[in-house]
Amino acid sequence: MLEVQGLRKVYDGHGRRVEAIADLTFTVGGGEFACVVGPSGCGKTTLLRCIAGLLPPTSGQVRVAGEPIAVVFQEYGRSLFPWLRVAQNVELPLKAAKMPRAQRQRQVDEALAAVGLADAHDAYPWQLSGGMQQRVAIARAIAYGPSVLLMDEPFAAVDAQTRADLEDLIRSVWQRLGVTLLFVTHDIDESVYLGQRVIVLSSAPTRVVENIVIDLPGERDQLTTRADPRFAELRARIYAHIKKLPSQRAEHGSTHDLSR
Amino acid sequence: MLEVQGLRKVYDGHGRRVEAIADLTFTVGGGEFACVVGPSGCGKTTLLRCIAGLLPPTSGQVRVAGEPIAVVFQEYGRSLFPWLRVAQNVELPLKAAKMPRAQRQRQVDEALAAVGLADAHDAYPWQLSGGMQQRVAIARAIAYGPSVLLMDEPFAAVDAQTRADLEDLIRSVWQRLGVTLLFVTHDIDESVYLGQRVIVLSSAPTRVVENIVIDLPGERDQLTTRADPRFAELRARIYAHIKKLPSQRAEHGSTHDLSR
Amino acid sequence: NTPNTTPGAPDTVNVGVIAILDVAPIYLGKSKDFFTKRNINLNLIQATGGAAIVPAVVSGQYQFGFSNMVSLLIASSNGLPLKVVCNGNNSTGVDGSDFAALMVKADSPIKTAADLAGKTVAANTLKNIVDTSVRASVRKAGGDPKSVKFVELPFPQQPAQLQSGQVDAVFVVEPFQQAVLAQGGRKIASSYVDVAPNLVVASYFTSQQMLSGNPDLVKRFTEAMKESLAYADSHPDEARQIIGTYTQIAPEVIAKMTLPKWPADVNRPAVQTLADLALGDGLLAKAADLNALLP
Amino acid sequence: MTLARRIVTLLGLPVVLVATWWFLSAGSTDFYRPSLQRIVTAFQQTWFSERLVVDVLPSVARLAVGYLIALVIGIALGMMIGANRWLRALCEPVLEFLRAIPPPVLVPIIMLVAGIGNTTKVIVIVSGCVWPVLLNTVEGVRGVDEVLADTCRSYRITGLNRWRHLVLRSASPQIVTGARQGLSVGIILMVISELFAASSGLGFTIVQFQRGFQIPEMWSGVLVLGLIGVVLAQLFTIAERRILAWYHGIRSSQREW
Amino acid sequence: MSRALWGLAGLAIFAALGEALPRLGLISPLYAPPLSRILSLLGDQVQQPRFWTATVDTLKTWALGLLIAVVAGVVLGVAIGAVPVLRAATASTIEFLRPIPSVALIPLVSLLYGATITSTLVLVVYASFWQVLVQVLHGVADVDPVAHDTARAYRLGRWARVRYLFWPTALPYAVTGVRLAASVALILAITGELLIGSPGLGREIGNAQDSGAVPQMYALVIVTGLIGLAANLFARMAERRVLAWHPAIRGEVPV
Ligand SMILES: Nc1ncnc2c1ncn2[C@@H]1O[C@H](COP(=O)(O)OP(=O)(O)OP(=O)(O)O)[C@@H](O)[C@H]1O
Ligand SMILES: Nc1ncnc2c1ncn2[C@@H]1O[C@H](COP(=O)(O)OP(=O)(O)OP(=O)(O)O)[C@@H](O)[C@H]1O
Ligand SMILES: [Mg+2]
Ligand SMILES: [Mg+2]
Repeated sequence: MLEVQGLRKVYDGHGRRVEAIADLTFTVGGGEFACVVGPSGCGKTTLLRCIAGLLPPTSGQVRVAGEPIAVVFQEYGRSLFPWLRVAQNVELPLKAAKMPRAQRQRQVDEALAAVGLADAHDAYPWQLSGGMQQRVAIARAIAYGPSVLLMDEPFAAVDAQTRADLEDLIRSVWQRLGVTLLFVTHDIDESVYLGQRVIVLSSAPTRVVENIVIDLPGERDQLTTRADPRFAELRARIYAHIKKLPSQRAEHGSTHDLSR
Repeated sequence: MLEVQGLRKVYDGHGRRVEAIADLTFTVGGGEFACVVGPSGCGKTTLLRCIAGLLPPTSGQVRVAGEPIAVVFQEYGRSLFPWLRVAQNVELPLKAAKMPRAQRQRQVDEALAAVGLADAHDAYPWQLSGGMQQRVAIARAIAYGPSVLLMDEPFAAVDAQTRADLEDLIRSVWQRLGVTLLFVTHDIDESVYLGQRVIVLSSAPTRVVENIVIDLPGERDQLTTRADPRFAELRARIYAHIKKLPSQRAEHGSTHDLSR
Repeated sequence: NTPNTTPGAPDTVNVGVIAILDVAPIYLGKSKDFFTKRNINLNLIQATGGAAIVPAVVSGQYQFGFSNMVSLLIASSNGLPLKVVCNGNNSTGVDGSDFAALMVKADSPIKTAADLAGKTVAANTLKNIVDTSVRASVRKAGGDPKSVKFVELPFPQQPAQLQSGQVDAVFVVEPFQQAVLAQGGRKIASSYVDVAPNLVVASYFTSQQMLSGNPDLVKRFTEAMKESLAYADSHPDEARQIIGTYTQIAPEVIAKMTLPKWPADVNRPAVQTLADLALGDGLLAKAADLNALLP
Repeated sequence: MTLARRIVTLLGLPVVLVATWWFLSAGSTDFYRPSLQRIVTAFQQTWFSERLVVDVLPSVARLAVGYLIALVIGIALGMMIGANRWLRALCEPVLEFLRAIPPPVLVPIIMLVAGIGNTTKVIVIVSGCVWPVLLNTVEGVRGVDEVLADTCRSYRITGLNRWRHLVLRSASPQIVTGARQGLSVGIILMVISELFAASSGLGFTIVQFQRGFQIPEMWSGVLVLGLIGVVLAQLFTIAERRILAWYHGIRSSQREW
Repeated sequence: MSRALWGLAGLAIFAALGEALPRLGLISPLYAPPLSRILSLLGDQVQQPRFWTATVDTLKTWALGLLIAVVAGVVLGVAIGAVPVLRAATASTIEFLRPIPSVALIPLVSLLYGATITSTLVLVVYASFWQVLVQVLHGVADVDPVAHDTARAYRLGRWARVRYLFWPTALPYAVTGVRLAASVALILAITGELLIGSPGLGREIGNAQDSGAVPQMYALVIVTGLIGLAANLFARMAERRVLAWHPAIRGEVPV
């Protein structure tokens, strides 16, 4: 379980003061898959860093039931250590947690197998394509055996095809591991496709605009789910909240891709 | 006008031989807006570099009627000179072409105004967001007054909202200037939305798979055009050629976003 | 203060020397076992100049050292606890045939040291024995020593710079005297001879601590050194031969060189003259206490 | 950070170190390690006098001239060699060989050619400063971004324009790095050049003090050299901030995000 | 491979010039003897134990000084760099001490230690230490914020962060620092020997100069150049091994 209460974050320094987050309160249940969407610059990354404990909030609280927390960052290229091979990258957090060697090995193997990289153990990250690199980062998170998994726009920089594959990978991982998953994105389609719930943020000063339950079936696939009229409805509803476009237009429920 | 005939490009070196382009032949009429789509690694960048004269073809010919050619690269961050301010970046090619100062100034101002950056003259590129940087690159191309404009996945690295804006910008620029425009992308939606014609490339060994005329109305906008059933049809048709997905499904003409 | 204190075993003694012909006696003495027979295991360490040797002797790294007399006077007047143990080398005392000379180019208009007024003279080190001696020559020849300009230039570079006219005169020692002669240079004065008869150019010294801490070793070293000096002075051919072993001077040059004199005892009046000149030239802040410095 | 804290972080350690030196050396009887107080006194007597004009200024002037010449030669040659792969392969070992020769052993050789005046001293400075500048320029020119190079080609930015607007500017961070290294080498060589054939100058004076056993004066000379080093380094930093404003801008903008 | 051939060709041209210029009388052979003469003298030198003692002395001073400087520079650099408070507090002191030219210490060390290896060693260590330290500091400061966040998010402890994040990030900088330091150290080892008179090739060069033995001096100068060349080759090789993952090494971009 994950609880954010009255979170507020102000960046202050270098003669510049930015209120990245005004006041955020929401809860994500244990084992739930929640997505956070919001326009660029609304403070999604800030929120996630506060939850991960990488950044002290200005005020408010973050409570996370269950440890450990794993994080997957957007910049896979920079979050993998280029001087470590793939398997070593995945192993590192386990090593730091002083896990015995044999168990470590097993968890690394399983995690890499889960993301379809069983034969890339000895490659360096930079020898892999972008999508493969992000899969390594996901494998690292899985292997860590987290009860909470945080992802910050993890697919923003991979190409469309890979992105679809990775989305499905994430859903299957989540279903298998039963972790609490908070997924940050600015892509409305993605949030609807992936989550059980979508938390919609306003642009700065950032607040929760809506908290939509995604009542699509649990079994999803790129073709049928996205073609589902309910999908289009949900997406249009979110869209209306975010964009400053004439809202009646978006509420028609047109199915064109607005988020691109 | 732009004519590519029997183009073939083999990269040979460092003990590795890659036939990036097997045999390409196509023509783009004067003032036409053509898009080239193809899977990643099929040689789109290679093709564009051959056309721009940056790379000698292994065999075959490229004929370009009308000079000069302007190029907009994908990596906006690396194609702008970080040590020059925005206006100086736009001005540099004109200066190199020994254009008189007054005229230079005028063209720079116009171009920057056209991309909505009239007040960013004195900023350095790295002080701008990604989308703004790419707009500077576009302004530079416009100011150069080209008869042929080549663009290599110019929006691959900008976020979705900015991308939509830039797509509209490019169409309006093209309509105003009447240049011959060749636009390379791997995004099928984008190619259909933008071009008058889409040249579809196969994966390696690369050939032209199809040459589709986009018979959408000249006035396009992100909402209505993408909602147009014809748009979905065209997109599905291209999709069927590129993806190895069961083609009957795609041909249903479903409107979900396949390319993502 | 002695590195080796095992009873009965020979004392290892480090001596700082400069690889020039002046120190031939100590090398000769070593090869003649004058030191070993006094139970001294002599270890000769080459350094670039007295300025590097003095501190090493004071700090006890070297037990003895070799340095020119003016450097010792300066050090001593600045309060460094030094003690000369025996003579180093003297000028030959023969005008026109010393191991060092003030020289000019073949076609130079300068005939005597008096003509050096307003001219530039190269000296290997400034504010030391060389410029003081050259001034003495100028004074003796009736010129104005104050108007002579000095430039510091290592000996090896002097012949070439003289030849190219960068300097008007040089003061060189062997083997560079031979080099200047070979290019046609002329001697205009033997400055060391002009300072005083039998001028003490350099000497061997130790520190006061060493003297009080191990007087016996100092005594033995001094004896061996004196024997070496006497031997070298009376066997110039052997001295020439030994020079070839610790320098890289070509044999044909060694054969032609004028050697210095190697008397065993310090010529006190000459040192006094030198000290007075140094004081007059401003090298010394206050008059040197020769009793403290000399044996 | 408040101003007070800034001042403390800036001056804290230096003050502590100087104070430690002052108290540890107070009343020192060691001939070679005089008390800091005596050194400071000697400093005032020695350097606040005509010596500043007679010894310090000429040294610094020679350094400036030699350094500037080294910059010009290093950058010009470096651009040529960096842009030409064959030339680079041809020259690299020779350059590395020449660079490895310690400048002091060259002094006598240079003197044979250039005499004993200022020319030699300037050449000695050039002969040492030029290497870091040259080698860094070569590396910088090699590192020109491909996309930028393509941009220039596609916009027909060629010839002198290309050198000026692309090559020189992209190499400039590396060149500045080299220039900074060159500056410290230059100060070293300024001193070394005065150890041979000099009758004035900072290095000359310090060695005179050493030979004359004027130890506090010598220490004060070492301090003067240190101060010159610091002042020049600061001047360099100011110049660098101007020349590489764009570069530092990029770095700090990346750091913020 | 052809690169190496070009390099050899360059050396050959250089050698030919060294032979031809004095022979043609463009440089006085008295002051710059032809290369063949120098080399034949070098041949004589290498048969003398004295030459080898000197070479070994120089190499010892160089290697020992470099080692001390590198260890001290790396340890201090990582320690200072990884602790922001320390970095802020030491910045001004480092900026002050760094530009003090190492030769300024020559009179000092020769007074304090005399004409011994220690004197030269101090010079070598002082000069090369700053090269390494400053590079390592730059390197640690260059730690990628995302990588740092990753390490913190996965609860890597301080030691693990140093071992797996700070150190690898700083390593390329450190290697550059070592390469720079190696050549500075060699130059100062020989300078020190030449000016202070501590044992080594530098003193032999000084000796040859003092004896007016010009060809011998050149022979020794060539030896120092060759040592520098070898050191650089060696450093490059080491760089290739240690930094196989680094962008600059893993793919050399042709210009
Ligand atoms: N380190 C920082 N210092 C100062 N301001 C910051 C810092 N990081 C972020 N901000 C500001 O906080 C606001 C929110 O930034 P944040 O990165 O959290 O947005 P985001 O929602 O993740 O955006 P995007 O979708 O573009 O990633 C922005 O206005 C940004 O300028
Ligand atoms: N300089 C090069 N040397 C060798 N091979 C190259 C080079 N540049 C590209 N290639 C190869 O040529 C093929 C085509 O590359 P190209 O960059 O043209 O593809 P692309 O269609 O632009 O791909 P993307 O959509 O990912 O940008 C690839 O297999 C690539 O590996
Ligand atoms: Mg973000
Ligand atoms: Mg491409």
